[in-house]
Amino acid sequence: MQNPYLPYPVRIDDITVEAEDKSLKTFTFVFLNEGDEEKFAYQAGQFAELSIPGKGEIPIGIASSPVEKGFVKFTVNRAGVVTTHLHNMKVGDIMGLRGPLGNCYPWEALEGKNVLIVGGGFAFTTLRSSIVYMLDPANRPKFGNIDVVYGARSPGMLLYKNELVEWEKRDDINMHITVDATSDPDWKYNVGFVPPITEQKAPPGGDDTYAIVCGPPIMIKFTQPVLEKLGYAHDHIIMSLENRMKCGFGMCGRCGIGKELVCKDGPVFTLDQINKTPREY
Amino acid sequence: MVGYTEKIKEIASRLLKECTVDMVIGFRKGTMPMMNEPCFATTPEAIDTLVWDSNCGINLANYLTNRKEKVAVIAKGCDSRNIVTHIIENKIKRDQVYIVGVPCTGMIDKRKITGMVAGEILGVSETENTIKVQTADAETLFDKAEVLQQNCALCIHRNPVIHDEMVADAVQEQTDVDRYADIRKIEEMDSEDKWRFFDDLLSPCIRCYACRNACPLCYCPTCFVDEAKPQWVGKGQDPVDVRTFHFLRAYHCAGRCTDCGACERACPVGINMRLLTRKLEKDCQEQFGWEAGLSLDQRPALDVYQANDPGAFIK
Amino acid sequence: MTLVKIDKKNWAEGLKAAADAYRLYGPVKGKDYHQFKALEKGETPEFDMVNTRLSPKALLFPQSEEMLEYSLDESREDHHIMKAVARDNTPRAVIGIRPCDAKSTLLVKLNFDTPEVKDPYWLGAYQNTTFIGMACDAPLSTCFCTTAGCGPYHEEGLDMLVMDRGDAYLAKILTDKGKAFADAAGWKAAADDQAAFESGKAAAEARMVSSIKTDNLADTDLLELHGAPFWDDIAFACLNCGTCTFSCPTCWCFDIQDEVHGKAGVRMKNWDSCMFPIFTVHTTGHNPRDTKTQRVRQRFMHKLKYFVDKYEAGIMCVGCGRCVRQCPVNIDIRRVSELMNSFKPADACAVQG
Amino acid sequence: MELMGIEPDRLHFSWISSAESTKFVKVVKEVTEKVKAIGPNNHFIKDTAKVA
Repeated sequence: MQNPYLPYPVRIDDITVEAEDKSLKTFTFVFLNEGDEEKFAYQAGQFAELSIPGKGEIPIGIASSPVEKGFVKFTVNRAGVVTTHLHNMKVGDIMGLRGPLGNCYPWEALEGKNVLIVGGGFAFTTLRSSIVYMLDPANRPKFGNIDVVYGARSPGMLLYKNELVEWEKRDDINMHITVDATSDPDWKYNVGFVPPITEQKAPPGGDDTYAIVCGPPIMIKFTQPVLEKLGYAHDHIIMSLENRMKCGFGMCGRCGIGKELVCKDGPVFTLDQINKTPREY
Repeated sequence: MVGYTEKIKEIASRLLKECTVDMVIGFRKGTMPMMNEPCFATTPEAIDTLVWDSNCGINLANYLTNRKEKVAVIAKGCDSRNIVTHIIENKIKRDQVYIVGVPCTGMIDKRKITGMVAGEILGVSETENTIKVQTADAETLFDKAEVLQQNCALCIHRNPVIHDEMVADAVQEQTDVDRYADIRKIEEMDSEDKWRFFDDLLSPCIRCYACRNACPLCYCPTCFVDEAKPQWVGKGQDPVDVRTFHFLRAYHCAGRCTDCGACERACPVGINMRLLTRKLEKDCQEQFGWEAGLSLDQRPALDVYQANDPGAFIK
Repeated sequence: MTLVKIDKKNWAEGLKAAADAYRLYGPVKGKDYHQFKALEKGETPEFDMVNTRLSPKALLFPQSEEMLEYSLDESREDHHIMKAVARDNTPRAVIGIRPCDAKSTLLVKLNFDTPEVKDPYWLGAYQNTTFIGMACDAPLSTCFCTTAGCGPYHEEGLDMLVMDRGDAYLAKILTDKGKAFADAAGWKAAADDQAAFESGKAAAEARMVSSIKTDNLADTDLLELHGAPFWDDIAFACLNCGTCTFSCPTCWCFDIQDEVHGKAGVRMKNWDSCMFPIFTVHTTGHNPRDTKTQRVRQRFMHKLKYFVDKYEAGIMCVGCGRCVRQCPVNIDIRRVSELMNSFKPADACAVQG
Repeated sequence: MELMGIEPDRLHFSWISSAESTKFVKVVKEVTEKVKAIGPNNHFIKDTAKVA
């Protein structure tokens, strides 16, 4: 019987500071044991438990993409006991990784469709995973237009800046990068909150267009009416939820929203599904 | 206390009708013998369910804090002392709470009675001084004095110390009560025996925290056992962690505890944690002449410095 | 299915023989109540009880259980690498579990033994355990098993059901595991007294005085029930202690914690409770179930609605009555169930407007 | 602490000004002597985890 509580041992291979205030770091892990990477086969939208012996575990969305091999990446905000400790760890340190957990974005349903991605702040991680997955030459033909609205508080708080620049240059993805405010005179992208930028730039909804929304609660709250206005039906709005989690596979009981468990039945739900649950997240 | 129920309903109904308060907090009849359930009443129907008898042991001061409405509360002597403590500690304003005082002749000890009769107790009724217990095969009559909760048997403040209105005339206070015979016994033990005594006392604990949550003093937004940054106490069942919880909780209540007995009453496994809180109560009384919750004008003993505070232990 | 008769004189002896092959557990009276524990050599379970104070769920799901261990000593090759803690997987038997508690293991199994993931700790313990049930001839006034998908002679979850016939026990062997235990105990005297079970069952069921109704729960709209007007009234008295959830045989929620002693660490599973605010609080401080009412509602909705909808296996309650008897403020699941089952969403609208 | 079963000689209170170096030395000496006399307190040590 496989022990779902037992993490794969991993080594920290690289640490990148993502945000100007150093609150966000991206950790690249490599598996210590041969074969574990194959067992950790995941899809964009899933998460994993970063497991630090002596400290505990923390559920984090997987930022790397299934099409990237040899490593897995997570971008972690420094907040609680485990993440603070993780931020103090060094390249070469050993820890654990448990997963992949939860469901993924509905890639089968998305095939042949236009995809609008709306992201804010450091919730962009699994969205990055998704974009890299869709832009992979083997996958790109499977999707229609790809639009990305991504906002952060300031230019320095945007994640994956080099990649954003690369994506800007491509013609098979429409990037709409925005910041809440900036004093940088050379800033050449949008200024404004995500919801109004979405309203201005996003394509209209319809049967063939899905929106994936991931961000802080306040952004979600104000983006939802915008998407409705643009004609996105509730079953075409896909969201990723968060709740306090421990086990990550549906047993410990805390992340329940009605009969759904965010860790196992989610974290990805359509707005239509969410509307049928008590809003306890 | 027979007859209090009608009086309480009358008062509650008047207070709501005259809009003196928005809500009355009291007890309704429980679904089991010797159990009443704390409840609130805002409607005539709810007022009609209010009761008072010797099974109202839960401390209603626990239900007063963090409310917006103006509330009336039915308060025994101990409840009233905890309300005083709440007011001193700024948990509630005096003018937000209307205190309906209940002169109390004590609450009965459910566990003790259960242990004294054979078979399941199906019904319990009472008069002023007697308790009648019914099982499937027998009916037993007890003197109420015999079956009081220990804290009630030892109580020397049966009448509310603060009130806006009384349900009945004051009852006679008990005098010549030796409150600390059992504590002295523990004090006389040697260190090893003391350690073993408390290991044994606390061994059934399941850390459900009923004692803490039933306690009106335990209102910290995050209890030290729940803190993660830093984590003070282990969360497992190790006896050291269990002991740390109980002793630290007792210390947090030192000089504030009114010995209302809610902790012991609430405990599902029957631990008498009052052996801890009463030691501290005894110390406060002996060293500082302090009893908690008697006056709105004095801060608790461990909250003030006086030049004559005992200092012999400092070398 | 076989019936065997066990003379009470041979009971202790049989258990002693079985103890060679099984680790035995049973109810034993402590200071003032019965509790399940490992039986010492020669110790017999005590049946002069109605039921144990706490449920026997801890036999499969200990309140604190070490799962993984590791070393933080960097001079060791395997530092920071987690390993499963070794466990004693030899067979064991629980003697004298009540049918309600046995049934509860099947409800808990739905959580720990799923098609996708299996909890090796719970499932390992479950698979190694033989459940010898003791029929319940004197239910309490707070027991309502017969209307909670269970009963005083209920057989689900048991390997053997034993009933007391005065000077002898009559045992019904229900599974191969039960048969193996009877063999190990040397209980072979075949009996042909099926009627005794039938009449014992009928008599015990007739003694049940409490009941609940659950027939409308599945059909009531989840969100309407969640928004029902009675939750504040139900929750008012609640202290948010863990007594109900910790004494409940079907409550399975747990926490995972690390503990380090020097350089050696363990990761363990501890009981947790939906009654506790920190059960759900986010690192940001946001708590999706921040109020007492929300938490009390979660407990009852989980037991009587979410579980019903999710597994279609009835309610997540076996009617043992422990929470009713032990709640310090007398919140009674029978009353809550009545309110929930008789709830008509239309009522709410009428009240509101 | 005493009630819990911690030996009285394990816990000392003293008021020493930063100028009273001799008193400090004296008190520390006294405390260590007394604690050494009682020997180690093992009550608060949790069983270490089973990792060797």
